[in-house]
Amino acid sequence: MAAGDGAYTPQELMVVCAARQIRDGEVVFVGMRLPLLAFALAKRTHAPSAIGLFENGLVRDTPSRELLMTMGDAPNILGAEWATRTVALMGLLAQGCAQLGFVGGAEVDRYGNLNTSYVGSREHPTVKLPGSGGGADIASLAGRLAIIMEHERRRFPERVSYITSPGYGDGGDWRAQVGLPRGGPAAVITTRALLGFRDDTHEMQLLSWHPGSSIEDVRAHTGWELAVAPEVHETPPPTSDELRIIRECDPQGFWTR
Amino acid sequence: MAAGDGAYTPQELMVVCAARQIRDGEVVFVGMRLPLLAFALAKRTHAPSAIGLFENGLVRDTPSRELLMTMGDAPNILGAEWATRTVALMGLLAQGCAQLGFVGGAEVDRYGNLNTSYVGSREHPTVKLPGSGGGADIASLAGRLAIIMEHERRRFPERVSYITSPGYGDGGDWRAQVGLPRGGPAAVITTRALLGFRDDTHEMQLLSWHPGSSIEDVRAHTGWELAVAPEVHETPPPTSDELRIIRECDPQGFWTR
Amino acid sequence: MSDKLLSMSDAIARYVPDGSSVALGLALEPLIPFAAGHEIIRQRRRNLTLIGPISDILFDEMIGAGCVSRIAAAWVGNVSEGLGYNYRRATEHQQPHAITVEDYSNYSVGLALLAAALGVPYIPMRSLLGSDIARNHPHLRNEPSPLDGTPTLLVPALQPDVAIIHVQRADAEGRAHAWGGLGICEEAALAAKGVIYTAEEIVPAEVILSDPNRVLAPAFKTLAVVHSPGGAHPSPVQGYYNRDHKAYAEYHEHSRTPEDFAAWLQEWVIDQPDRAAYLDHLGTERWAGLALREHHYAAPVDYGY
Amino acid sequence: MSDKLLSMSDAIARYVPDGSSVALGLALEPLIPFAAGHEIIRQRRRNLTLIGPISDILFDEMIGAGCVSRIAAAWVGNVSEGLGYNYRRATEHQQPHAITVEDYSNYSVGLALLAAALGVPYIPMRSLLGSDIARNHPHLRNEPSPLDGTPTLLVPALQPDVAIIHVQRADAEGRAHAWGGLGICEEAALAAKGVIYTAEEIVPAEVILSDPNRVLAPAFKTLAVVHSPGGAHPSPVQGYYNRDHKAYAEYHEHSRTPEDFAAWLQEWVIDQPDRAAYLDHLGTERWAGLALREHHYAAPVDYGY
Repeated sequence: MAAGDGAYTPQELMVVCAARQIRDGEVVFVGMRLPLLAFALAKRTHAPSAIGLFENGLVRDTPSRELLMTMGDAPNILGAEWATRTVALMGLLAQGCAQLGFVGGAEVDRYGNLNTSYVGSREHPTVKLPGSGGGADIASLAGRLAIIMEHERRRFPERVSYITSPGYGDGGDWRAQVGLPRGGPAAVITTRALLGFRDDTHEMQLLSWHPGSSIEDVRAHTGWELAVAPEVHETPPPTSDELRIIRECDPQGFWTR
Repeated sequence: MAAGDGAYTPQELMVVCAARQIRDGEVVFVGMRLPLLAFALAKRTHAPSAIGLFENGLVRDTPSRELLMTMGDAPNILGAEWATRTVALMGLLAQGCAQLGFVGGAEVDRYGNLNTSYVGSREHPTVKLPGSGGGADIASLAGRLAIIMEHERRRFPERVSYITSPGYGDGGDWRAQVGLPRGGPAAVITTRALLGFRDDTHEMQLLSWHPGSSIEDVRAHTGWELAVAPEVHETPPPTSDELRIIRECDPQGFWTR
Repeated sequence: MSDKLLSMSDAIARYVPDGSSVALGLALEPLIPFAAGHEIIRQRRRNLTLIGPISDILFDEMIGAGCVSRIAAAWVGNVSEGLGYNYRRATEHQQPHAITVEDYSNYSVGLALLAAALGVPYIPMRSLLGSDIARNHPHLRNEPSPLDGTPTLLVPALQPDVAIIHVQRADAEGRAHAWGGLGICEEAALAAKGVIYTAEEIVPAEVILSDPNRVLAPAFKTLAVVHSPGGAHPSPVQGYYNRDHKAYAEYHEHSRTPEDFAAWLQEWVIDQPDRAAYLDHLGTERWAGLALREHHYAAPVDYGY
Repeated sequence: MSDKLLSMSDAIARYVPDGSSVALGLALEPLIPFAAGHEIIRQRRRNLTLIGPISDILFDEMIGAGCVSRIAAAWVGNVSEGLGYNYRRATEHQQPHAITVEDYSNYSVGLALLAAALGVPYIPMRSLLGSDIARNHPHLRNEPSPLDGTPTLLVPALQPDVAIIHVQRADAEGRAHAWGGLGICEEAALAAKGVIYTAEEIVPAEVILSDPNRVLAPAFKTLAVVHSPGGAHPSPVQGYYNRDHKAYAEYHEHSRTPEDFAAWLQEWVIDQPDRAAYLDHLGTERWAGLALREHHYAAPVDYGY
């Protein structure tokens, strides 16, 4: 944020927050863009044994040698430890083999439900978004879900108009009621803050505001009366090691500037 | 049967009868032993475009270069046009892609039901047979079924004690009633005769007796009052070309002597 | 064995009639049969149902060209750039006309094709429970499992009329080798009534038969094989060429308005009679820039005995 | 990445406890992990459930040795010779003790493992309808399809505790290449809680990583990798050795009576501390007679970019 030696972009901080979600040895449904950089960062810092899954049917225990525009880019195939059918890969997710998954979204609500399909009504959308891809499967089936979002008020409505990827529905034990076998959002990593969910109600709550933001700023850009965790604090900034690694992975700043 | 130039074994005649079941261009679930030779014979005579399926996941449009003891023998892999998972292969059978399938059995009854599981009761079998393998799937799902049997009275009971591979149940439209999507036995090729099934009742009937046998002989070795088709006749013997090809495929007479 | 080699125009004319359901883009971002899609557009095919997992701009192009009346897919857009403008215009403003959207996720569209491939009526899954994808879908159906009463979502079998699959190499008899990220290619090839392969190379049958484990599907499912070098551009083909990221950015820029898109379509599709002309229009320098920089060969495998 | 290389005795001692459900013989006639099965017998494992499609004498050996309390399989016997005498004695005369038999067909046992691999509760099929396999089965269940009311047979997911898979080559980190006829190896590897690979060769990771499409399953499913050259004898390993047909005939002859079988077991299993000793006992001449006569290499595949 600040200029000088410690300067970093909001995206770089988000990558660091995302990497911190990955525990060593975990099998992680990676996705693209920032989570892909987070996977590379985690592998090179605290989680060297993490394994990455990709919905096109790839398993990697090393990040690709080059920055990717898509998970299907040729450098992501080379060095994969398994290149299989999407259905075989997603079956592992459905079995519960992935402890963590990342997804992005256009809108997220108070209970972590994501909309990547229809802004406005399904019949007469004001914006037709691309849809689920594998996101709804990851949200349904991963052990924990980490959501990556731009923090704007219009992207944080109290209730999304369309649930593409289920979070906690309307809270409480909704997931068990509808039959989802596990999971639910554990973290929402935004351009302003890191958020989590209360254990009981599963309502979103602010865990830490990013340097330059504040509790007030985060709440002002959230479309409901956002709860704040008792232990709320400022997000620790990236270390210089973390920044160095991120910049080695994305030297042009394609995803992080 | 007879000595001299035209001499042949019962197995050789059975191979010829089996080959005649294969129509050109058909996709055939081949199996092992005599049907495998029948497939090779048909390919080299009237059905050059027939395709062979094997339940270990193979598709072949040429017979293997060597005689096989099992479908998994290495010569059966070499030159296969597809070597896949059993489930993917059997899925094609389930879709209805195989016009014909071959199975053998220990017992077959009046309505073409096969037992390859338990002689006597399931709880206290007098003989435990190896079981279905893929036979019950082929009998359930192939377009037509050709059954290969030794013709002995004990192998032709009026009603099998255990239906491993469904034929026509107790006749009529039983297959449709139980939900089988298609198929049913079209031919029973035995050491004594070729038998078929009536279109309406689906009861087995004698179509032709093999040279050296007779209507009486066949009925004497069948465990119920066997019906006889109006057009019943003697089975045409193998031609010298057919015999030559069979003997090229099985020069030691491993399956045919 | 019959020779199934056809020109692209003959293959599309013969096997992709108006009203067909067509699965394509099945490997997700790579091996997208753009050349086939462009021929479908040139032949002015109408009322197609497009089936796929994600679609990286090809569906958007075909929607904008007016070929499509129905989409059964998990994601339609531009993977590296975001939204698909033609998809938006069709769904938001019925331009060039209205389309019906059947939303899937990647897993559920894969399972729908797998169910057809297995010859089973449906597969009961536990993904998407509670989502609006499940609630609004014309085919997905919430049912308790007869085994224990817990909720499941039944994914009915989906059988495309034809799957169009771009591969590295195929033989004239209808067998293909594909490698890299393959997505739901196999499920679609086995599920479809028939398959059209478009291939970088046509090779002797011995090449394909040398490695039967790598064959995608049996030849009796194959309708046609089309020699189409460069036929996946701008998507990548492992071992042949890389993704042309710039082309996706350009498409994004040049499809913002219907007028922009019409000009883009004229330039890149209508005015190019075939893929050779297209690659020529792309230019040798740009094409060379996508070429392999390194070879990485698979370790030898011996099928001998 | 952790090193998962273990000796056969350690792998079996650690990962195949009494009472386990064990899937093996998954490629049907080839790649049968006889060396692993013999080690299980030597370690006097008890109350195992054996899961497989057909089993070409290995299940019969293990039943005769008293390791097995339950069989979930499509076929148990001796493929080139016929019946399995130990299987008959166990089911007909409860010798050496009674076993429970859950009869499947090849398709249904494959679908049961596939359901577990897909994380779905069951797969509804139309095979076996009307059969006594369906009627007598403890798990298969006749239910009308909720889609149209037609009969289906639900095949519930079957998750083995461990799958033991013999392969041509594996690396120490737990990744394997297998080729040839593979039957239900993949379904079992993905369905099982963990996998033990026994391999003709242990190769550097680079060899396996050079061809990710040929890898059977991800390493995080792998419990152990065992170097076991000749470990599939008498079954064949494509590219390594042929089937020893004579061994199946000999086994048939020498398992007719419990006494015959006890002597056979003593000679070929109990008295051989490991596979090297077994092959030594087999004799170099007989082993050499099974060697490859011709190599047939797969056509090159380039993963470069």
